[in-house]
Amino acid sequence: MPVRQLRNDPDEFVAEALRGLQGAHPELVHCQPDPAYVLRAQPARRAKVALVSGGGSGHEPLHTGFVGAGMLDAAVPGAVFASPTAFQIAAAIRASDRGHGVLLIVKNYTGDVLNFSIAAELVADEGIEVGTVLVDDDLATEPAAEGGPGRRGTAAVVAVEKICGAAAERGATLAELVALGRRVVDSARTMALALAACTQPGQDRPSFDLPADEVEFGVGIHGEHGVGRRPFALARELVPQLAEPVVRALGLASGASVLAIVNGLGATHALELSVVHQELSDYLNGLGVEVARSLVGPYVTALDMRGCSVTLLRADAELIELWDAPVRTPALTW
Amino acid sequence: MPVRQLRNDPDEFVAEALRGLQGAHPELVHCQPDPAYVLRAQPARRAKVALVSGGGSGHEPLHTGFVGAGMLDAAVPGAVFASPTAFQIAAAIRASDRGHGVLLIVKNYTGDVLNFSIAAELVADEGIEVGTVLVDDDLATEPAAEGGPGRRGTAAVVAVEKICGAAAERGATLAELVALGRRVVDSARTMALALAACTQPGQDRPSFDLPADEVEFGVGIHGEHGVGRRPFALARELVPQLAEPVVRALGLASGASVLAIVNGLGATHALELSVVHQELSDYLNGLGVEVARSLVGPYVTALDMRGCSVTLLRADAELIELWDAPVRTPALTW
Amino acid sequence: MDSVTAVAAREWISRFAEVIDQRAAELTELDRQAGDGDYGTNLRSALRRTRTNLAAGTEESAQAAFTAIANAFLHTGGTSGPLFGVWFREFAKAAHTELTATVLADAAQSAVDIVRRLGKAEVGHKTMVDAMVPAATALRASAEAGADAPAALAAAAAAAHAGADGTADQLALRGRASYVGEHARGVVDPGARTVALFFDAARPDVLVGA
Amino acid sequence: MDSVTAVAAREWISRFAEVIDQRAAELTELDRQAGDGDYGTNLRSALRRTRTNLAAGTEESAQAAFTAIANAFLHTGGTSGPLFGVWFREFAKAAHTELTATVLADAAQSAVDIVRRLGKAEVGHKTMVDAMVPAATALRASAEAGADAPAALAAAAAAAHAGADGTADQLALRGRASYVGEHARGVVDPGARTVALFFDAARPDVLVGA
Ligand SMILES: Nc1ncnc2c1ncn2[C@@H]1O[C@H](COP(=O)(O)OP(=O)(O)O)[C@@H](O)[C@H]1O
Ligand SMILES: Nc1ncnc2c1ncn2[C@@H]1O[C@H](COP(=O)(O)OP(=O)(O)O)[C@@H](O)[C@H]1O
Ligand SMILES: [Mg+2]
Ligand SMILES: [Mg+2]
Ligand SMILES: [Mg+2]
Ligand SMILES: [Mg+2]
Repeated sequence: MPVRQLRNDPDEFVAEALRGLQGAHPELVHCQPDPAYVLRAQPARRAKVALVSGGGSGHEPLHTGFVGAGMLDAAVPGAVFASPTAFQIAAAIRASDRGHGVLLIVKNYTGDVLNFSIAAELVADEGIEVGTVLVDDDLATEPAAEGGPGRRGTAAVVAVEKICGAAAERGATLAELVALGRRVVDSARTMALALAACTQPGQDRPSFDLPADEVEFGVGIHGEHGVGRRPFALARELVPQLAEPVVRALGLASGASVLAIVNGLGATHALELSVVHQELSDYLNGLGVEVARSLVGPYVTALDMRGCSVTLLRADAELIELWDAPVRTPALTW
Repeated sequence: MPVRQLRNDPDEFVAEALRGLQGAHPELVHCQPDPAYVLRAQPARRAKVALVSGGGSGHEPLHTGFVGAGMLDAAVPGAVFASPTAFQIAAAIRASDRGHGVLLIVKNYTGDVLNFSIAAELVADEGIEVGTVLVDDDLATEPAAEGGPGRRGTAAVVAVEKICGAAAERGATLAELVALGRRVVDSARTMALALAACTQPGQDRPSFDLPADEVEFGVGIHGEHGVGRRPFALARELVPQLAEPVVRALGLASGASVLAIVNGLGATHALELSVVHQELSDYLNGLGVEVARSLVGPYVTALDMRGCSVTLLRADAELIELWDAPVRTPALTW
Repeated sequence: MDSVTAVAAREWISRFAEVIDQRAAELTELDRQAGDGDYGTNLRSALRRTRTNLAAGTEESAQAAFTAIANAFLHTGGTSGPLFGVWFREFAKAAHTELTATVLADAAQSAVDIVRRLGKAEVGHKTMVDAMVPAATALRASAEAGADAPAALAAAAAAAHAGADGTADQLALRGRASYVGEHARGVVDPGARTVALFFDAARPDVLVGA
Repeated sequence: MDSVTAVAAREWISRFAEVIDQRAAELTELDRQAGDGDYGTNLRSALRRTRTNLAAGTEESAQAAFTAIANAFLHTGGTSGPLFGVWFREFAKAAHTELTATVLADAAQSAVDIVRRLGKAEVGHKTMVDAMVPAATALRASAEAGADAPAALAAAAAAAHAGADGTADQLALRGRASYVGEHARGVVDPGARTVALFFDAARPDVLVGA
């Protein structure tokens, strides 16, 4: 059966959703229609480095749901799975710069990298100082010897936005934020699997088909094929398959402490994500790795994909403190 | 293709998810394994009337995600789509009573009503004062002349838990909370539709099949058939079909003010819910009805059902103030 | 054998658990068509608990066997859990004395009365009550006609199946099936069928073979 | 007609937009198999914007027509948006003078250079570059052989199609197709095919008929 969505014209999907977001959170965000970007409803109380992120839509609440005190100053949504334009990004940078420079948080995709760097060139000509953190946490795309675009940016971007957001709020400089963001990226890796692919608005079938007894391993967040198929199995078998390469890549050993993100890819139920978190904790505890903080929920989605990603971030006192700092956005508040 | 879940034994699904919930929010909730119920990690600072709710699982974040300051004191989860037992409920009541009585918030389903009333009898014998608010907001089940179990309890329960939770925190008595809860229920109605049914853990097909060009109108939150089929259409046509009967049932006219809940039934993407909210606002504004507050997201789910419900609550200054009061739970924080 | 002995009661309940295990999918399918599709899961978990209770019990009496199944259902939740729980508990209460046809008839009557009081369902509402009432009536008639327990139970089974069959034509007025209107038409109520299968499980070979 | 006139440039671009509308689903399907399946959507939205720009433009020149399509793509986002945007912009820049075969060859060369610089893709990486490079080479060779613009463009189209066809056998090293490894094998790169369709749209009847 073709998958349907609650929407109008697919070409208006993102624009209408932005109006809905603003209507639901008028006290938190202000959505600019054309060029489209999302700002805080109230700019940060004191002038500070502004944080701007963005990318294709379809990953909500990322990034628009993370605009607000303690996190982003602006988010720039493209069409579904398509990078925003350099003009949109440049407009958002201009609107959020308070004279202390702008940190661009960019997931590593050709389109995003292209458009953010063109935008950076445009605003640099106008005298706005920009720094960039490229997020590339997805282990499934660990570059092979022959080269390629490198690891994709996935759920670790939430940690970068939260942690750099907290530091910016405390007055960190642009250079400090670039260094901090890169440290978070270096400390974080992700692995994901799908039980079912997603369907793009206006299309009548999922981006790939899976046999009933297999899962797609190493998927990204755009419905593309993963790096291989594995037998479908119980959570207690699948979760260690996600966690093990992440633990290995980060060199986590007994005594280490991590921040864990169990991320739903869109159509995964909260009960399932809780079970995944439980299996992840058991697995890590078995290795002597402590889960210092957890974030469990659909934070970086791939439309209606079924499945989850597991992100681990090697934690230390500074990162935990910044993670715990207050945040007030449509999708993350504490 | 059979629908799979990330889980282990279906019989352990809820118990394992509770462990995961506690692991993800150790500072907020404490999950008791057997009999299973969820308490606040820190009991309310001052003794107050305790709020206890519960029901079948599969609706997460309801109710377990709403345990915390400003909302519930305890939640009692049954198996998926099955009421908890009277013994579980009685144990949760005992654990949360602070000598000021316990408010039971019960969705109107035979099993829940049965088990909560048996539990109330059990603890009454022990001298615990209990009051009950029965939530029956679902217009699709508006009783016909010949009788029946009455309207189902659906997303309005979130408003009852939030608003009574805030009042309890301010020291309202049990009698006052019962009256307040009933007032919220009387002021709220809901209508839902599904684009695709859900699949129960361990089963290999959805609870009903829909032709590609129809939606199931008037569904509840247990995957049961709705009250009829309607043509699939754009959001701007479907949303007024949901809102119109709610507006009529509440007698909303120009000048009225409402709290709107746009609830995702499980597998509905955030972009879609934003579009639904936008269409709902447009429709209500067209009638001269003001949307004073909104809650948009998957709050009362039906496993992986695709679709949404629209709840309107006639708002006044008191209800809005209680709605705005601080809350700190795994799924709702402001 | 005139009455149901301790061993026979245990066999009867074990046989019931076996039958339900075999037919859980079919009963769930009925609940899927006119309910929420968890009936088989609820039932299997109650019967798993019943087996555990039976195994744990030290006392060998008909009362202990019925108490094991009653408590198992009371610990199950859902709608059917507490209702079957209180229903079986009436049989447990009655089993302090020998389970003759007359004692079974009395127990079935007080059992269906408490189910009706709690669930507010009457015959024709398409629930378990549609099998419980005719079963109680058949037990009473058999007892009054001087039948022994196995014969009375066989009559109860036949009456309960007929009652369950009759639910197919009904529109539901209680339980989740009442939400789906005409979709419930043609679907036998799984709770009613379960009642019939329970009396079925008291087949003479089970009772006598014990 | 030796060079591409203002009217012809406009016809060429309109014809390209038409062809893409007809083939959007097919191009999307290629992106679905080896990418994220939004290519047709991105492209159609760029071409809708192109039509709007063309309609809004008052000036009737080849430069205006190419600027219309360049700006439309730059306002599209995605990966293909900015890359096609900068690519078309080189043709727009060149079109301040008459679009002879030599001028077109120069423009195609600087256009592919900027795409390679921004996207860091080379021939063989399974991207639009695999069609852009042979098209530029063919234009150059035709110009040097003294061909007129329509003939040179026809040669470019043939070379671009051959380049696009060749991407089918490749594993991708750039773009989202590089994430899916062997799944991309056998799938023609939609960006490369689009380049070929663009030169195709400069069919003699389009250029001359104008
Ligand atoms: N009010 C009622 N009185 C008696 N039996 C009922 C009532 N409502 C439902 N039932 C019985 O309960 C059965 C369904 O049980 P179950 O699936 O456990 O309940 P739930 O609807 O909570 O999922 C029905 O087949 C019917 O026989
Ligand atoms: N690094 C690159 N350099 C040149 N072209 C590229 C590059 N990466 C991708 N492409 C082209 O972009 C096309 C895909 O465009 P589009 O679907 O808009 O991008 P996205 O991958 O952002 O969804 C590919 O078919 C390919 O021709
Ligand atoms: Mg894309
Ligand atoms: Mg149920
Ligand atoms: Mg049921
Ligand atoms: Mg694409």
